Amino acid sequence: MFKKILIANRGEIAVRIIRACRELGVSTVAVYSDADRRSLHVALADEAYHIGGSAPGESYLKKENVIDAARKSGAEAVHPGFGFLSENAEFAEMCEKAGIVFIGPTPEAIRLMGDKITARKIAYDAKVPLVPGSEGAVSDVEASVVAGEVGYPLMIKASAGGGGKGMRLVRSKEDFESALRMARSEARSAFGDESVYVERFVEQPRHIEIQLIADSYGNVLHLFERECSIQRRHQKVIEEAPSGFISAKTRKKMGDVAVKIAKAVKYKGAGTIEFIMDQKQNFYFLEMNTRVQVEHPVTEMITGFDIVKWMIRIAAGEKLPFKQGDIKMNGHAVECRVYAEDPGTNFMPSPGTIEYLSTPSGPGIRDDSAIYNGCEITSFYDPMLSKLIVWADTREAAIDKMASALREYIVLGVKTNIGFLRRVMADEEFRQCKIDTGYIERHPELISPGERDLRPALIAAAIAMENSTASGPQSQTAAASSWKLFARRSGIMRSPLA
Amino acid sequence: MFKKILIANRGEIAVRIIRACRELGVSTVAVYSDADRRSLHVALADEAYHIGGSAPGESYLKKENVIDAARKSGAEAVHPGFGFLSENAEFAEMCEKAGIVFIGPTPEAIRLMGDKITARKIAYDAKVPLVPGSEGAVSDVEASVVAGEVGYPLMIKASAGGGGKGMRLVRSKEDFESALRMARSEARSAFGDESVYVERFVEQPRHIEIQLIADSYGNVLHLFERECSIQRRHQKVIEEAPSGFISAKTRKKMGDVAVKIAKAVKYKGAGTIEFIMDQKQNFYFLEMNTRVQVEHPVTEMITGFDIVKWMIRIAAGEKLPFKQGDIKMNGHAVECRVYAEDPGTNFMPSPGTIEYLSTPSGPGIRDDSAIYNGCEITSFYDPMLSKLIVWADTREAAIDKMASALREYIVLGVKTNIGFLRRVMADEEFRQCKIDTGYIERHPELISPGERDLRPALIAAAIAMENSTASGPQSQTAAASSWKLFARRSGIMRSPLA
Amino acid sequence: MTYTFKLNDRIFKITLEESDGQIEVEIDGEKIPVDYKKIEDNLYSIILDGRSVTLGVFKKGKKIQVFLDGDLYDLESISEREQRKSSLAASGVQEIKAPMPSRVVKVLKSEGDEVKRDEGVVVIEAMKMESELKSPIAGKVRNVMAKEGDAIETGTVLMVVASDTPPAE
Amino acid sequence: MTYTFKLNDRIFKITLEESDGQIEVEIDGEKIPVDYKKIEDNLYSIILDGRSVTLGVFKKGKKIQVFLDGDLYDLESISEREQRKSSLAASGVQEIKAPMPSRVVKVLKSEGDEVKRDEGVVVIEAMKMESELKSPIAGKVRNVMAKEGDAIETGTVLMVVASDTPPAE
Repeated sequence: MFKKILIANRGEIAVRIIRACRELGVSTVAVYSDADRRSLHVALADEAYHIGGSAPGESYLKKENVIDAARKSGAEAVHPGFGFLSENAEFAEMCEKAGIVFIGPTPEAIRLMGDKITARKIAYDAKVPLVPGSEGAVSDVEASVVAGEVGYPLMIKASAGGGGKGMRLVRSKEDFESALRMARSEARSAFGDESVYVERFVEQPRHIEIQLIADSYGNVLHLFERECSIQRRHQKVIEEAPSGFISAKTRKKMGDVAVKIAKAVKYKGAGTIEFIMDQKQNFYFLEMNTRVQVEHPVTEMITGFDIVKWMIRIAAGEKLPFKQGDIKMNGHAVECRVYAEDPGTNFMPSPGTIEYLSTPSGPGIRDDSAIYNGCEITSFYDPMLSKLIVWADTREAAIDKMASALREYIVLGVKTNIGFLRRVMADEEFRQCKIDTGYIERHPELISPGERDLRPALIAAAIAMENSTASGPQSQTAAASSWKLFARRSGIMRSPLA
Repeated sequence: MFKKILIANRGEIAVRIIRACRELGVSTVAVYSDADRRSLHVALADEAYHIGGSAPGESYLKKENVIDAARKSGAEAVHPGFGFLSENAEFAEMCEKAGIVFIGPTPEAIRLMGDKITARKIAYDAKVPLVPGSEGAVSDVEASVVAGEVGYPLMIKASAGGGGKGMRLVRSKEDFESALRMARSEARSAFGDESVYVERFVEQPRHIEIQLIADSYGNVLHLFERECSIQRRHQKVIEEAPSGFISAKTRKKMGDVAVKIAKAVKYKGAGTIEFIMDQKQNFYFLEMNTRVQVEHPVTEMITGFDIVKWMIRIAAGEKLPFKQGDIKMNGHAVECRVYAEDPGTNFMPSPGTIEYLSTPSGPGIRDDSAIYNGCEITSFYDPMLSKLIVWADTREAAIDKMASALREYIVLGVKTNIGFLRRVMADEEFRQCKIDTGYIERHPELISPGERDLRPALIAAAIAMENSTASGPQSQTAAASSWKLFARRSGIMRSPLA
Repeated sequence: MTYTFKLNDRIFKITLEESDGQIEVEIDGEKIPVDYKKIEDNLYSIILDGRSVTLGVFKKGKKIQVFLDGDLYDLESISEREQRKSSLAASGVQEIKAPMPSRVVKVLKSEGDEVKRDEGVVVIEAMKMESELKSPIAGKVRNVMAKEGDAIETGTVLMVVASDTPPAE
Repeated sequence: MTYTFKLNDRIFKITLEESDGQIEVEIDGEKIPVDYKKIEDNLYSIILDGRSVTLGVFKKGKKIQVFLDGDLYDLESISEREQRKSSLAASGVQEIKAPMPSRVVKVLKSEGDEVKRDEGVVVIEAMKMESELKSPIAGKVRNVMAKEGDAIETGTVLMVVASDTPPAE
């Protein structure tokens, strides 16, 4: 095992990795930007080195600075976390050259899976399903042939496209010809290029992914799936393991093809194969993430397998002592990403200072975060405050637990999506697992709390005003006289205000 | 299921029960004493009622006040937690009479197991091993007969005894007669009564207990054992599940006899049979606790079984849907009780105000507590601040995780045993599971940190002094110039101070 | 003492009286006894007729953030005079400002364009996400300062919108 | 500025200098550059030559609690004069006081009894536990105020112990 590891990241994932290292008896080295001197990952690490300015490009993305810090501290390995340099093949190579172990796959594997076209080719060769359609641009004749193969509904998309221009959803054969004409014409006027391709339209798509772990000896295991269909702005908000939707048979099929892809590129370390799935459990390869994923904890909760620790062990040359059959699923885990954002204004980030923080705890509750009372959420980095993860024996119980845990979450100073998350947990469609990537857009009623009894808020505000004057009721004792008042009054507090 | 439950307790167990209720969709009613108006259980409950003065006898032990609050709030059931009224048969009866469900066993079962002599008789009838010895006082002749049966080493104890007077440890037959003479003479002069009894001396005893859960339909399951051998002042400090010491065979035997005892008294709800065990895995019945136990979380962590929720479900008339064979053990859990106490002065309680608090979190870590920044630890109640519980796949990994978690625990304002706990986690004997109830006394070197580099503490203290003057370095920026300084100096910080 | 709070477009009045160490509040003509205790500096516990409510409260000048049941409410304590003024805020001239350091991705409206209330007018990017800034009033775009690609600071005025009707007096 | 701290019986001197926004401290004649930042009000981060140390610090007047690596250190900032006085504290007359509201369970020493340093003299019970109070000095019991069964408050003097040797000057 390594003696010292540098964590080339910040925020909760840096903290997560530091904790894993400590438990393995490994010393930790943090790096930090100007904005992060007071950050928790610096406070928790054994050593800390400043690597530059607040903008990621001036620090966390500066490969040389990270390598310098590793050299200075004598770290034998670097864990890149996610984002920043985690999928940067060049950085992985620089580490190798500097004699520092990059905790992740080979630069070669990062490169292969980092290129979408190559990755699709690898998946295709491994007989992994891709969204059916034409490979690249097609003529009118080819288009109608492919359409016949793909079936309806399908999408016609401009090759040069983006932003919905030159894109047409076709629901039946009758509409195909006219839709193709319109798509070409729109593409021509929008991009000056009328080439289009044809692809099956996945209705109400779900995002389901397979967690992989592979050692350097050719052993590749999958740790079942995660469902990450609840998204806003194409970013995951709520993740679960296992999916409440797929069958054991589908699970096995997905796991098997995911392992195949990893074997095709001699993958090592932790990785994830992302799939899109329709409501009939047909699934199609999207991409591979060659790093640890934000939502890895839900997999850890249902398998008891510590993904981050195993990434480190594997990088240190250890062999996986398990076979696929040894990995068991138990219960259900849900993760909510708590963001500093305002759901009311299309989930716009809400940077600022955390003026007060109270986080949930108790049985089956895990809060992976790097925030604290008084910390600053700057606009330099991601606005994710914390990942709240719960485990319970069933999906229903896990959702109930999450709902209960969210009740203990209090954040002042920045807006958060906590209220929104609470409403999702109470929503019938979510509870029945009727979810897809359009869920949030389909449920604008969850954005705001609607009418509720605001009297406690007004009373609190009035007390705060009163307290700020000298004569206020600073800290009234729990007088026995409350008894009388309680007795005198009853049942008057039920009706919502206004 | 109940709609509303009153929690007749305070502190972390009240919070634990409130969380369980919330997850079950049950409204919660807190009760509080004068000293507890600001307590977390009041803040987290849906309703809260004041029940009297700060001393337990004026509030939490006042049966009528608790029942009044239940009536007033319309609670259908009362969860007593542990301590206070939890093993009070009369209170359970009063609840029954008031038409309120007491969440626990019948008053009858509480009474039977609450009386030591009756409990021993029940265990004896159920063929559960008792510490071998004479039942009551013996003559010289009887004594030597019993000694022959019991074997050596054995204890001669004064019937009227206490405080070690009239007590003799006998290691071999040759010493028996003279020891008996001396014990009688000591007993006579100390208590005016020379009666003695004879009992096997359990050397290096371990405290091992079996968790039970029983429904109202005669189903009794055991949830394996907990080892609670690390004690100070006869109070548990560190608990584990499973025991790192016993064999699967012993586990099964203990579980079986525990279930027998519970069946003998038609037990329902959660309960614990406590055993004393020698270093050869011989175990003897000590007593039964007819309530939830402080250390229940370690069992929850290795079984995934939520004991508190099941207590509630059982009281609501639900049937256990499991058979013994369905309950599986997985991994290892350790609990540390964090106390406000000073290990340096024989673990004397250290009441006061929590001036600052930082608690651990992350994968596999559970902190059951009711403390917060600014809360008061009064001398009215137990000085336990929190139960820190961890889970990992092996005992070794769990201890490493606990050691790592304890590093994140910071408490200012009151003295705690955190440093002591950290040293236990690092101790070789503890790590090798060479533990018994004399462990703490045997390891005075763990009490204080010994020599360490105190420079950071002195620097921090100096900065605090400087900051309290106007011109101090309030919040120095992480200047790039640090770089130069780091570069200029190296390797000078290694030697411990003085 | 009576306080007037503004929350979005709504005005609330609350009177707080203390006697015998007990607080009584009056809201909407109803008098309610309140058992109040500060748990921490920013955490209040209120017991109303047995019901226990715990709230986060952060006061900065006249602005008070209250965290109630998962949602953050931005209240503002206002005087009688401010109350009259505030009821006019929904008309008049409004500046669209950058809420944080960001980059202008797209300017959706040009000078003279009609805008509806809550219609998106500028798209900015910050923290790796695009956000749409909306017009708080219906009216016409009077000025456009934002240019696509601009790096902007908190408070930079990006656009000015004027309501169709001149502010009433 | 130079500070003198007392920790149990030991005295530490530390000099703190600030220049160019950088702190340099001198302990035991060694100068050390310190990169310091307050994380929260009571949480300090110190980086010494790359080593990151995070400490809890609570100051109340001249008493400073520092939480370092699991243990709480009670430091006291003292002046030169106090330093001289404090070196005599181990001798002289010492009062044994109740550290918290409690009950006297047992008085272990009588007037005139010899006591060793750190020998238990009174047993009290608080928070359901018995605790032994110890004599901070070796000497003779001069007065016994405590009576078994007494309910006592924080600070109640239970016993007075005088050292054998009269306080040096």
